[in-house]
Amino acid sequence: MIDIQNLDVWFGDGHDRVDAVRRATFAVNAGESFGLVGESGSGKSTILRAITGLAPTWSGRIEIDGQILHGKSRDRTFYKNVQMVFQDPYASLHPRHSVDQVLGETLSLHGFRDIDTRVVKLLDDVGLGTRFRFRYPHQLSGGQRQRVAIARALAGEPDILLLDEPTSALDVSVQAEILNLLCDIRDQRKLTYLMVSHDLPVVGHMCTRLAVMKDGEIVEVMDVAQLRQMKASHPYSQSLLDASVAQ
Amino acid sequence: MSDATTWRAWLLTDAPTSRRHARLASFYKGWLSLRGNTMAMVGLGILVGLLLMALFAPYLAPHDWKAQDLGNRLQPLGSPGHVLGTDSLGRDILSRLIYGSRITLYIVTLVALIAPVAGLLVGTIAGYVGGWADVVLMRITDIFLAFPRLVLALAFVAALGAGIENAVLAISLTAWPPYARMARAETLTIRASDYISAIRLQGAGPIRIITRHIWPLCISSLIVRVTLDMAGIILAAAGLGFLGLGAQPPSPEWGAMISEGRRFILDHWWVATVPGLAIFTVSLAFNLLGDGLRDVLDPKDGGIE
Amino acid sequence: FAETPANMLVIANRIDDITTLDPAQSFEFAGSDVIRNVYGKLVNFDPLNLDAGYQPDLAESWTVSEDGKSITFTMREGVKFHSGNPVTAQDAEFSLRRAVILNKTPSFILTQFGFTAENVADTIKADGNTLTITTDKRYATSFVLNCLTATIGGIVDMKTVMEHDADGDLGNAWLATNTAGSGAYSVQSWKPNESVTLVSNPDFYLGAPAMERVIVRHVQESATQRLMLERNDIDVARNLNPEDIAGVQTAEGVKIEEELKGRLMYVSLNQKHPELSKPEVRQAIKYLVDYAGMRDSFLKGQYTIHQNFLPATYLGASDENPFSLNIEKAKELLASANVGPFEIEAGVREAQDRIEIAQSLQNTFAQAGITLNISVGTAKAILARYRARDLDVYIGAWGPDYPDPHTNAGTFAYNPDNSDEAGATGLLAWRNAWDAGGLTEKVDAAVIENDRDVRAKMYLDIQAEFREISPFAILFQQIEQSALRDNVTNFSTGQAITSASYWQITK
Amino acid sequence: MALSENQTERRPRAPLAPWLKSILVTLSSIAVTMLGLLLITFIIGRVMPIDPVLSIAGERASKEVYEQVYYELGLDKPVIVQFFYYLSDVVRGDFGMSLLNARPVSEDIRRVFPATLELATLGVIMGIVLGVPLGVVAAVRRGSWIDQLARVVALVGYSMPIFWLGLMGLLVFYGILGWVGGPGRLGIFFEDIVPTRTGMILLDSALAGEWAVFRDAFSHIVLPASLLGYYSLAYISRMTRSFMLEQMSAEYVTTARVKGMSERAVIWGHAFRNIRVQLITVIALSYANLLEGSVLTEIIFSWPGIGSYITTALLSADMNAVLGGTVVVGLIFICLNIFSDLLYRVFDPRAK
Amino acid sequence: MTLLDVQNLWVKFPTRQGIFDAVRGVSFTLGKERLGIVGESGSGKSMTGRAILRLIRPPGIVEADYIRLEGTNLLDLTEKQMRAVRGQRISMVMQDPKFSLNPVMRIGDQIMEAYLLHNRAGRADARKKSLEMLEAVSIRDAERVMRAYPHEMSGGMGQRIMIAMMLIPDPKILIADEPTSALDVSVQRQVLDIMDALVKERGMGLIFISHDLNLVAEFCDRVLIMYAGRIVEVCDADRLHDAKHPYTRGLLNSLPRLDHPRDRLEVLQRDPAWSDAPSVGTQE
Ligand SMILES: Nc1ncnc2c1ncn2[C@@H]1O[C@H](COP(=O)(O)OP(=O)(O)OP(=O)(O)O)[C@@H](O)[C@H]1O
Ligand SMILES: Nc1ncnc2c1ncn2[C@@H]1O[C@H](COP(=O)(O)OP(=O)(O)OP(=O)(O)O)[C@@H](O)[C@H]1O
Ligand SMILES: [Mg+2]
Ligand SMILES: [Mg+2]
Repeated sequence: MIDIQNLDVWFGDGHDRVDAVRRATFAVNAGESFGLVGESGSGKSTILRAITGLAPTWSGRIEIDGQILHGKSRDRTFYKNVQMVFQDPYASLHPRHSVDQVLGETLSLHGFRDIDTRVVKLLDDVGLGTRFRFRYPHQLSGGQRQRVAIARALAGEPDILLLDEPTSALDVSVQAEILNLLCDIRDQRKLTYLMVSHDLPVVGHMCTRLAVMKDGEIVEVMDVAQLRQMKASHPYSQSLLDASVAQ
Repeated sequence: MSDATTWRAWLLTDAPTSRRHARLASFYKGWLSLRGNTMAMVGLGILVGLLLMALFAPYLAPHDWKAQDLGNRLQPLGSPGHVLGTDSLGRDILSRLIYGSRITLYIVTLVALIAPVAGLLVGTIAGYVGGWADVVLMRITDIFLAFPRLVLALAFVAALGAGIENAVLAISLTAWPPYARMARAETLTIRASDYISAIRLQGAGPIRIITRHIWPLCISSLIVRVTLDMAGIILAAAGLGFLGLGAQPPSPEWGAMISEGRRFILDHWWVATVPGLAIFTVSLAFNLLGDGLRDVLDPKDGGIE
Repeated sequence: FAETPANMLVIANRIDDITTLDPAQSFEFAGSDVIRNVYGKLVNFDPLNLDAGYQPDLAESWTVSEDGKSITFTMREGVKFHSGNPVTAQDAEFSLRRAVILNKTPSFILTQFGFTAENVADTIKADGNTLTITTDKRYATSFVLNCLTATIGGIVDMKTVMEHDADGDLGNAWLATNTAGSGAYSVQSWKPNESVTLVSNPDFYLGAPAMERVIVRHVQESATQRLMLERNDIDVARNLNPEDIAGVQTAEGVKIEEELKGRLMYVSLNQKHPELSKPEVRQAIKYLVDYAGMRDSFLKGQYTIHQNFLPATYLGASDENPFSLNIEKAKELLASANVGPFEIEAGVREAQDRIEIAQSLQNTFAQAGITLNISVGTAKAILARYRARDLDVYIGAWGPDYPDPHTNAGTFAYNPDNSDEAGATGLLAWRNAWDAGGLTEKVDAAVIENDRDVRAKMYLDIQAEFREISPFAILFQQIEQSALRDNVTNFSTGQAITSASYWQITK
Repeated sequence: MALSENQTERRPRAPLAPWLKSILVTLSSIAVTMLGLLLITFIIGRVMPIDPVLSIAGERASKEVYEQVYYELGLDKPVIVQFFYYLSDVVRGDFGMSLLNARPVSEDIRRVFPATLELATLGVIMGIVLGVPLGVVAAVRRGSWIDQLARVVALVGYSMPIFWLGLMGLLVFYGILGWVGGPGRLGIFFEDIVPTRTGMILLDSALAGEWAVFRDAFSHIVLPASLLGYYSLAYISRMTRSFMLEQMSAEYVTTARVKGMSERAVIWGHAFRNIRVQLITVIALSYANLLEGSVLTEIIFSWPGIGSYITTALLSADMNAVLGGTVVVGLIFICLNIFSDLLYRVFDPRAK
Repeated sequence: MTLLDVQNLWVKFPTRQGIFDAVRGVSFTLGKERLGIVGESGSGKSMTGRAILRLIRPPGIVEADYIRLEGTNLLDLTEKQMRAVRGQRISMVMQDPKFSLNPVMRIGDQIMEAYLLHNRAGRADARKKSLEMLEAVSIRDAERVMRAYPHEMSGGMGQRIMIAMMLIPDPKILIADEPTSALDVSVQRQVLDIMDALVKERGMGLIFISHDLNLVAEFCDRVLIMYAGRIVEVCDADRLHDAKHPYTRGLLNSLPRLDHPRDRLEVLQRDPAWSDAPSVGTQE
């Protein structure tokens, strides 16, 4: 489903150049949930942004659902196929658009006609209900906002969801709700997840395989069994594991 | 429970039931916080008064605003029949003031419709598109900013001929660059935000993003700025009038009235002072309202949470 | 804040119109004031007795040839330029030739006598102590001599000027900011829009002036001038408006002096406009002016009603002022021409008094069904339209160029070719597309008439006809009201015929 | 105009030879801006219905004289050619001759600009000295009577026609009270006593040690400068207030309080430090606006400054003078911009 | 022995909808121990901390029967006396180091300032002290850090600098408001270790605010659990996992765990009765 090979992403050029991702290679199968972990600034988000065309410059090979991507432009089928949920629910909703506007606009961009019924259904799907339909972001809690963001991502009925630390800005109690929601819709819609997080237990809960990143490089790809057994082959991954479990 | 309280509750709900409800509720909350600001309400009151005055000018004005009476010129304040006295041609100052409010409103509205919109357009395009468009547009903005303002306005008026419309155009021409800069700076921060990335991921094009997503966010700070600049605008028109290039006689434009009256300022001070005070009051009102609106609209100051 | 020093005169005036100090080029009021005090002329006026007409100045005497075409001037002996060079006939010859050759704007004052760059070698000739000028035909001697009293007649110091000749410009560039004359003063400094400082010439042939320094300060606002005068910071305020005059009159130690000036305020009607070209309409409009109302209100003290193109005090000036506000009569006239309500545009420059005149006209015109739309613009912009025959109505002022009746006759009532191609932009009749209704020949005849009384009569006749048929409604003649500290005596701004002079002033 | 918004535009740039690159970028942007400025001024000069020939030849010029001047001015050449002539002159520092007073424009500007500079500098100093503390206090005591007072004071400055204030000030302080010198830069007595070095009389007289002249010059400048000062005070205090409000709610201010600092130290030692940068931009802008010349103030006070110079020139179609003045004003504007940028780099460690 | 004794603390904010109580009648005491305060976002943890230092600005209102610091009621002190308390006797590490350091001042100056405010000492002395303090919080290149500006520091370093700055006047009590939540797991550890060492060495009282139950359980001696401005439960840290209150239990269970894989996470079911119940007092 997602096949990434030798991906380099950098910002700026010449002496300004920051190599955010170097020679990243991994693949995600259809229906699988794949995690990307690593410390802050290791380039996790950047990989997602490169896939979606939000990163300015990259090289290597990105293949999504058999399609090879080029440059920054993506076509309509890509947007229908691949959607992203952002890290910070407070920043990912337009402060002056109501929930209804957000979802309605997205639906019309994807060419749907029966917008009203779909908005209602989407809200139901993410467990919000129509009570929230006409609220503005400032009238929503963090968890509710994240649900709206997920509903927006689901509007185009994508196959692949890119999740950029979807719960790191949320409370533990709300985190559980969102993670459950994500599991539910994955099962309902047969989605493929590529999920970024720095929280190993969360990745362990959600994913089947994961890649550990450090300084822009993938140091190790392992599966969740290895994770639970705390058996990492790379010393960095091991230290990461130790730190999370020590609590 | 009385009707009023239910209305209030309906408007203050955090679970609106329809689009209209949501919009009304958010307006109402803004209104409430504006209402809490006494100074802003004073400003608003003055402006509403101005509006009413302009609307009902024919009923309010005690005299014909252009009726001359050379034998009865330069009457002092409080003279019989002419509460605010008469001007150099013996016209009733109060009546002229009342009719002049129409022109003042006209100037203010027109400039407010042109300059910020032009600035918004240039600024958001420059900010969002970036690259060459940005460089070119910002250079143009810089040029207009660095240009002596009065020269630009005078040249423009001189080229098109004196008159209120041209004065307004000229003022707008000099007023847009700051708005463009502001809109651009704001666009730059908005552009990088997640919600813009999100809508781009839905396949939205640049025009849609600029008009539907960026403009609504720039507009609030723009409105605040415009109301704060209103005083400047009225005074700029007055300044052009002072140089004889604003409204054409016998139009009772307040700036023109001051410049007519300034010849008598030492002996018949009210002729220039009365319209001066009118300008002062109105610009003060705009300023007060602008300050209040800032509190309501500017998210940074924590108006709307 | 003490008074100004006893040997110093400080004048507040608007001097932003000075563009050059070269007498061959200067053509503005403030510039003429300066040049009058710096340069001697062949003939000139006595500021203490202006009514006497031109008097010998650098020329001691003159004779007119029999055919009336040549005038020979004998130069005064012993007069020196500020440089110390003696004033000679050669200097006079050089100065007049120079003015003709340079051909700057005011040159028509000389070239109307047939002088050209090619013929000056013959027509303007010095011989020893005398200078002879020869005109192309016979003109009234008074006309020629009056023209020589104009600014352009200033005699410059040839030697000094030619030392500063640049690329054959006859010192034009240098003289623009420097002076080389023989008058009572020389210019010490001229800071544009700020001040002109004159210092006295102790060797002035009429005696050293009492005022050793004269400073003319540019002060734009009337109110400001008034405050300065009241605070004793200046001796003379020249641009006070009627209200400030009225206000300052009561101030201690201030007096007001009035002089009739040559400047006329007029309204002209473009004859290209179909309605305005009708004689009845032209006549009606002359009855639609509230002459007395304006004079007694916002123009109070600064203008007097005057309805003829020759300013009072000029040869042949008429004091007939037959028109007054008469709406009924105007309506009758309009009705008799079958003219219904119509709309016209008036151009006026951005000066308060003119705008007020325009508004008063607007008011009275409206009572007879004529809508007057006022376009205010900068002087240059309005003039450009006027010169292009593009305005329906022009409300403006006209001042004579030299103290001879021909100066105004030759522009108001003179238009040999009324076609657009003629481009006679210098003629007011042409600017209003008026063919002058046969007055052109009469003006031509008057200018060569040598009998003073006959000539005067001729001008009176021309004006009588002009009043009735012309598209010009002459409204007012200016009175200059200067406010002075009361210790200033003998102040003169030159009345209608010349400019201000300072050498006779005492304090 | 709040340039505070510009922060985002000034993200630190290249670590690679950053000074070289930024100098190049700055220079080229100045050049482009200047060129645009010249071009527009030039176009304005051409499209205006004010006829430069008329201003030289005068109203009564005959057709021949008119045409002669027309050719002398090179107006028969194509506009592009005229522009390039002009450009090459300007590059050589030659703004041409003023059509109106027959002097080199550069000489005129050397005369009028110091007058404006003197006035604007004094004005802006007054504006800063009073406006900044006023703004800070208003922000700190937000909503108190002192805030309201500061607001009204500032808004009166914002909205009062400057010529009205000017004439009234003149009437009261000069006409009635006689506390200050009248219009003009110097009393008649003191004219031409000190040699012109900088063109700023206060400075010149101080340099020459002529304290009587200095006092007189000061008595003349104090009223117009206060007027301009009041105007910039209004703007500066409003901006200071809003900058301070933003800073006072920042976390680091609480941190400073946690340390046990006194309120005054918190305000001036911490919060104020953070608004210096924004304030500099505002002050520079306000200064630039004053340097543009306040035409009306200059007219009322007979102050021979660049504002009234340009305006007079414009009204009489003296295009060389207008162009020259505009270029100078534009250059100053740009220089101040760069200067405030530089200070920005000095004061804000994040900008490196 | 009791360092701090808070009785019936209320923090109120007037809003358009009426008075909003951010903290409602909280009472607790603090000895020379590590006291954890946990709760979900918005439960009033930070406000409690700030209220103790009287840092709530108008229009916010602080009410309490008393807030006693070693016997003196802080509410009775003048603002001037309060300044002597702040920093010197009670210090607070703010939630987010990124915004809590003055961006345009050198770090050294900011730390030295904290020292000089409460000690009559020369700059050289203050400098020496600051360097020591930086080293105490395991900053390696202390000299360089002194000269640096906050934006040149990583989040972890910033947090450590904050701690150093707040400890330099040697306070009796340190309030640490989520000192580690902005940090990476690996850095988090280091910071905790440092604080732990300092508390032990200096005998300070520590109020540790966090929303991470597991972390608090491990690190603190005693834990207050806050919900909607109230303390719903108090327990010893090592017995946290036996906590009875459904809210506490819910928080504990909602966490995914590497060692206990589950299909679904438990979701907290909020009971309105929780927020109406009175605060659990801790008078000893
Ligand atoms: N627009 C940009 N310009 C320059 N550098 C950037 C830009 N965006 C990101 N970077 C750099 O790229 C690197 C990787 O950033 P990225 O956001 O992918 O990290 P991350 O692993 O998602 O971290 P976090 O957990 O903090 O979200 C970082 O060093 C960052 O500084
Ligand atoms: N100025 C204020 N006006 C009104 N309400 C406020 C104000 N400041 C804080 N609050 C409210 O007080 C409550 C407690 O806030 P507090 O910052 O103590 O939460 P917290 O427990 O620290 O949360 P977090 O974990 O997010 O830091 C919140 O509901 C907040 O919305
Ligand atoms: Mg990230
Ligand atoms: Mg908190």
